[in-house]
Amino acid sequence: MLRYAARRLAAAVVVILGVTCVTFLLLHVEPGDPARAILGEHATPQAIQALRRQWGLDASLGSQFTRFIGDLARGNLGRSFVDQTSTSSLIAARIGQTAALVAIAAVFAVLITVPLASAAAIRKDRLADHVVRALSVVGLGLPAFWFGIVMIEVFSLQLGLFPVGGWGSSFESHLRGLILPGLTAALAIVPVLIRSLRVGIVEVLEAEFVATLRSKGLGELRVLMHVMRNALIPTLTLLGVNIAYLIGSTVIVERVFDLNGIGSLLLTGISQRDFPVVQAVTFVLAIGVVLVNLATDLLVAWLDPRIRLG
Amino acid sequence: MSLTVDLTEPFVPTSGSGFWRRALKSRSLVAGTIIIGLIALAAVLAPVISPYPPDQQDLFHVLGGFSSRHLLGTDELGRDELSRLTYAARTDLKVGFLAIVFPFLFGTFIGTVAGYYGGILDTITMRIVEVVMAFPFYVLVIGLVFIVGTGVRGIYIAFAVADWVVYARAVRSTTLVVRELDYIAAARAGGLSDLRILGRHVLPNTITQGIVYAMSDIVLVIVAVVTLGYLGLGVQPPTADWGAMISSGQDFLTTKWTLSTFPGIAVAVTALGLSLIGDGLSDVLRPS
Amino acid sequence: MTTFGDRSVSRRDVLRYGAVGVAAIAAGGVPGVSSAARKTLRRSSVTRGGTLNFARSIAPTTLDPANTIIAGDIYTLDKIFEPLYITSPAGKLTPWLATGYTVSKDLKTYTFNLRQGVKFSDGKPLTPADVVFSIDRARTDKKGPLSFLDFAITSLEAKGSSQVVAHLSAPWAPFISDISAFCNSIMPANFGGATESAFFQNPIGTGPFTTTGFKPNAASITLMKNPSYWQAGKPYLDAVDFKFVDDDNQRLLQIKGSQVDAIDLVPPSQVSALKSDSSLKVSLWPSWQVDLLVMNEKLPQFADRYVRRAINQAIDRNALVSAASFGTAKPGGSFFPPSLQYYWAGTPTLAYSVSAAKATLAKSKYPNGFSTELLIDGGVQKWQTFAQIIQQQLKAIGINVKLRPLDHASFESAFQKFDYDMFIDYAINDISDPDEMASFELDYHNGGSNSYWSSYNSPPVTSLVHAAQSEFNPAKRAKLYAKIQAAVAQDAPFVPLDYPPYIYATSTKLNGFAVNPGGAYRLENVWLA
Amino acid sequence: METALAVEDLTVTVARPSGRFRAVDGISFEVAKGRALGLVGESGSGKSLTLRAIMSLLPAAARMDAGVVRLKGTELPHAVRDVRKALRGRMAMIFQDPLSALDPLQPVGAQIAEVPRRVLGLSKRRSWERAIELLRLVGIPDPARRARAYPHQLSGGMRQRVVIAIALAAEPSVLLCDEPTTALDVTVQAQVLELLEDLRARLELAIVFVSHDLAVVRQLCEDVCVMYTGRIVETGPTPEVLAHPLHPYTLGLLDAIVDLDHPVAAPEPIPGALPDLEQIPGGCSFHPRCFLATEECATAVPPLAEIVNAPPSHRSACIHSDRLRAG
Repeated sequence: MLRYAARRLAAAVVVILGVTCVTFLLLHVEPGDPARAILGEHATPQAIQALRRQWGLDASLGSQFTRFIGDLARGNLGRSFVDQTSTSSLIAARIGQTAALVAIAAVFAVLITVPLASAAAIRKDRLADHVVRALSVVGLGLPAFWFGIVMIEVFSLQLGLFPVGGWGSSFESHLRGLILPGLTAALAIVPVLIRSLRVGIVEVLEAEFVATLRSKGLGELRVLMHVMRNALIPTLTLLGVNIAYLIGSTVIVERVFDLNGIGSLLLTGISQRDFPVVQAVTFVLAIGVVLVNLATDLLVAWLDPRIRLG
Repeated sequence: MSLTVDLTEPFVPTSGSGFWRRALKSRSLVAGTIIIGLIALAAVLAPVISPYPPDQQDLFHVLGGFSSRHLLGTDELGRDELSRLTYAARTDLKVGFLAIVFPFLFGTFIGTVAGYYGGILDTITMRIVEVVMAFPFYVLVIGLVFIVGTGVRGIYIAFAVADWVVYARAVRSTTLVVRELDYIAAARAGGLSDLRILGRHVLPNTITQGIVYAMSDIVLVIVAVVTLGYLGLGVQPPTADWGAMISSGQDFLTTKWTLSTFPGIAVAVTALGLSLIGDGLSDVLRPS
Repeated sequence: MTTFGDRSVSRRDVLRYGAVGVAAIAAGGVPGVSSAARKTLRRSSVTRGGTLNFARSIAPTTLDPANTIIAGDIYTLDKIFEPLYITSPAGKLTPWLATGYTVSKDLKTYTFNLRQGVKFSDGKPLTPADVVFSIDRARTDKKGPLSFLDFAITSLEAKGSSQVVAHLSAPWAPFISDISAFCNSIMPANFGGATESAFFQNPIGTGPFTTTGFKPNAASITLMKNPSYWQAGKPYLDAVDFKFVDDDNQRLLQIKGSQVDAIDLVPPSQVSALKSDSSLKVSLWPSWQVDLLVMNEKLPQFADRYVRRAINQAIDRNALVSAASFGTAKPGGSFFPPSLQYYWAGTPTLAYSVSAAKATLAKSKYPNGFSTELLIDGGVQKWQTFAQIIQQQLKAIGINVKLRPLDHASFESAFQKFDYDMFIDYAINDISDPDEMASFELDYHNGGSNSYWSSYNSPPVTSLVHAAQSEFNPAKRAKLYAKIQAAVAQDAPFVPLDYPPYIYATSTKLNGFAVNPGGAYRLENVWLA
Repeated sequence: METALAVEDLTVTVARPSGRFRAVDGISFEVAKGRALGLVGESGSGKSLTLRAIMSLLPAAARMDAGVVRLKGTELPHAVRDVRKALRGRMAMIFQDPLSALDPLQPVGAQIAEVPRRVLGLSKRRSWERAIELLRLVGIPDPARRARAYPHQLSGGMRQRVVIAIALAAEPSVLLCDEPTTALDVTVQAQVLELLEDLRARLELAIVFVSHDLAVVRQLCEDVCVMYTGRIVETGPTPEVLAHPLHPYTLGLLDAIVDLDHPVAAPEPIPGALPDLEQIPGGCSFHPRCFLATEECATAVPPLAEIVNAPPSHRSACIHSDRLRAG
């Protein structure tokens, strides 16, 4: 396990380095440059040059990169052009909402996927299976924001069960306010998860050991417990692989539900052409993905003796 | 795209003899082809079958209901909804297909080469893939569209950068399996050049896997284009596109729900058709 | 010396147009000014306390009255700071921190009597020195976009314990109206000892509400009741929570879902749908607002008068209003809104005609048209609709328009940096005198905005604007403004698109809410049932 | 001799997109206590489905349409749930791939102990002790330590011993073996076979042993049934059948294996391939591949019948068996 963890950690470090380089380049591959983007098309060359100097964009790429890495090492993700505050403080103030949203969405995704995928797998090629598969195909083609709009219409406006948006001020209101967004974000990946997990459970069910369990004379419930434990591993792996997509979807979900997480910070940064904010949020989200992937891999390893002891 | 669909187990597709016989027997493949065929036909013939130009406004007859003049009514600018739907099919199918051309070709090529040669080339490629995959898909696409500019061009560039990694990863794992097959080993032992083996024996096998994935990928691309349209970063007005139609129709959800529902249904049906083709193809190509 | 309590004489025109507006709206079954005003008077059963949740479209970036013209800032800071006069919901100038004034015979010296017993939110009394400090600050700050309003003032002095004297360089007709502008709001002299930036983070004013720890572009801001407010027993509310939601739809959802008690900028398309909701009240308020398509004359194509005229002729404003305002607005003609004093109904505007537009364009340097960009505030549904219509209509004369939607803050900063080809925005006359709008939109050098960032600069028009400023005779002034409107209609620096009302949706629990034609609403009379 | 297991007229159909097809077509056999019966055929001949039908472990697409299974003379019920209950402690099964036959996430001891614990209702401690006893019984050295190992940590042979231990945990009288040695190395195969032989003798087990490998069957089984397209085409005492095959298919199978003791000729494959379920030829289903086939063969399904000049226990479903006898 330790050796596996060390290897996995080393790979994660390499990916984080790559992520850092890509994020840095994000600011520099721009056709034209951020200074022009901020000042507008009719700005004078002098003004642009002055702004470039102010942001250190006139230095060589190498020295800019060194400075970027140095700043990162000190936890400094840059200063917002618009708000003139540090991007790390902007992110820190909002990351809680996004993290809570992702967590709730992941829980919902599992709660929806596992029963549906199990039902489809157990009743393979029967009506339940066809219904679940058809739903997941159609679901794949429906954009997340569409789910969000429909859910606001139904659950908030018609039934009045949940707020139409916003974060609220108490823990209870946070929770209530996150249910619909969490569900929406979850539904964005549920079709994929169902399709994959169904295949996974079918494989487990068709695995010889299930026949062994039955031939042992165990009750069906007991057999199902074994199956579930085995299906948990591909579920977790899948969730880990798709967490990036889930995190990406929260950007849109935050917009639909008027949440002030770092997803909406990203969109604001983009519409205000606030490069440091865009850069910092992209970086933080990518690091988040790497860390979540690492965590799920380690969790799976811990659950699976084949990796843990292998 | 960083959504991972059923790609965990690589399979070695079979092609050649019997493909068409089995293809015709696959109900999902036939159904999917008919659905997409009809939509594509409507898209291609849009200028012929649409009763009105898609951007012709009739400002004195906005939000009109179903009528013989406007079968599906008119939108908030008095434009014919049916005409816009068919023209939007043109836009979205075109953008969907074109956006995956580069990822498909490049990803399949890179995945095949990395899987076939292995070693340092493979390691480096896979690390790059992991780095790209670390960026949440929408974050990467939104960021790239922001950098290169909104509109169709931005979408193409964003997908070119973000989407090839999925093909590369899936095709690589297939290649790892194919590489070990007896006939490939025999071909190598027989002194055939790598180029010839790759071109004649490996690629024909891996490319089918790419095609299968491409079907569900087009769905995801269309959904992404639609989502970008919702964020105002997608296809720019007045070009008709289902995403922009859904998001502008959202303003009239309570008064004229059909405005955002019809394009929504169009996306769902297209998705259904493409998924059926994808499922059918993988059944047909996967040896039983 | 003549004493004026209130210059209600010159308000008659406004009231007439206001009444027309109200009548038109009342015909549509929407509560207008009069019924709301009546409600305010019925005070017997006022409920005190509670927090008003108000979702607004634009977040404030500053609370400094002298350094903004942005709605998000103005409608926040005017709850904290107050001027000597204000404009009532009926459009009347009303004595506020002053109780009245006297004016010298040469019309160049005004003496204001300050209201007794007014205290700042820190409990300190209002003094003449505070008034002198505040207005001096507003008029001498050259960066202040509305400092031109105080152009005529040469000096201010405190007189005794309750009077302030203003000396003008020349007779200045809009003077009291200018004094009522939010930029001339009163704050403690020398910021009460604080630094300027610290003061505007924790502002102290005489208004009904206060706030602490202000941050620009926050998602929300809470205003607390000012316990020292000079109107005894007011405000009724304990607090106001402004939430800033730039997306039209999300704002609508929040009021429909009862998450807030009021929203602003209701899209016209939603008015009829919202009216069917019995828990809501939709109100349309007559405005001194005109929506403009502004063209950047720094660019050669828009410097060409034929191009601007062709664009004016190519845009069918009747169709635009029919499609986009759902019967709430009137099609644009003069750049003055009809409700504004000295609006001239007979202004010779350029009529819609595609063939005439083509003919005009043919005379320009761009006979075959050109490609250009239209900048809009992408969060507002109405602008998106307008933009798409304009895009389509200009295509008919060979002008290809690409839309450039930005979020509100970027949109504002883009056109203020002249980073645009064309943009659509609204212009509101904040005060009762039309001089503000005339100067702001036409006086390139002294209007504070280079003619609404269009760079339109016509010396004859500018001198007419200046003449109107010192003309006290209403009939003569009306003639001057008629000439101005005619000249502008022919020069066509803008396309006045429509004259919309302010549209608010409020919960039925909300009482006493009223908006003045300048777009400002006061909250000390508001209570939640 | 006491009959431990009897199967009569067992029929299994499989659902395909184009309809239901017979994969096992009315087969019957019986096994006595302490004896082993081999079920031989190519993969796809229906032999594994036969075992799974008996255990009621059929995959979702397959269904047992007819047939009676008797355990010591008692007919098993038809409902799946009831069958499983009725089988407890009486019949068990072992599988081809011991790795996939074991739950990868549980230590092997726990997987064995689960049977005494859940099925026999023993205490937790007693169950664990029983698991270790069973591991010792199947010849695993150091059983107390191995009980804590996970399947992937054991060798193939060890795993198959564990699978056998699980099967024996409920003390069954009948053991169904589905190609239990196919996935193993040759040397390990031999050890496992020895173990099975030894257990059969000690525990008086009746064994049904499915294999495509005639050599393995010859070693373990007194009797053999040869299956083709879901039917038994020949049955009889193993030495007799192998020495004097009375069905051309059996002959083909024998020709196809290399006889290491008498390497006289290269193995000769049967021409053609096992037909797909959906395209089983009419009449004797082997006739298109058969060197003896006549027109008559294509008209009717030949019954499994006693053959003149052969022992009565040796029966064949070939109308031309006399020509094999002669030749």
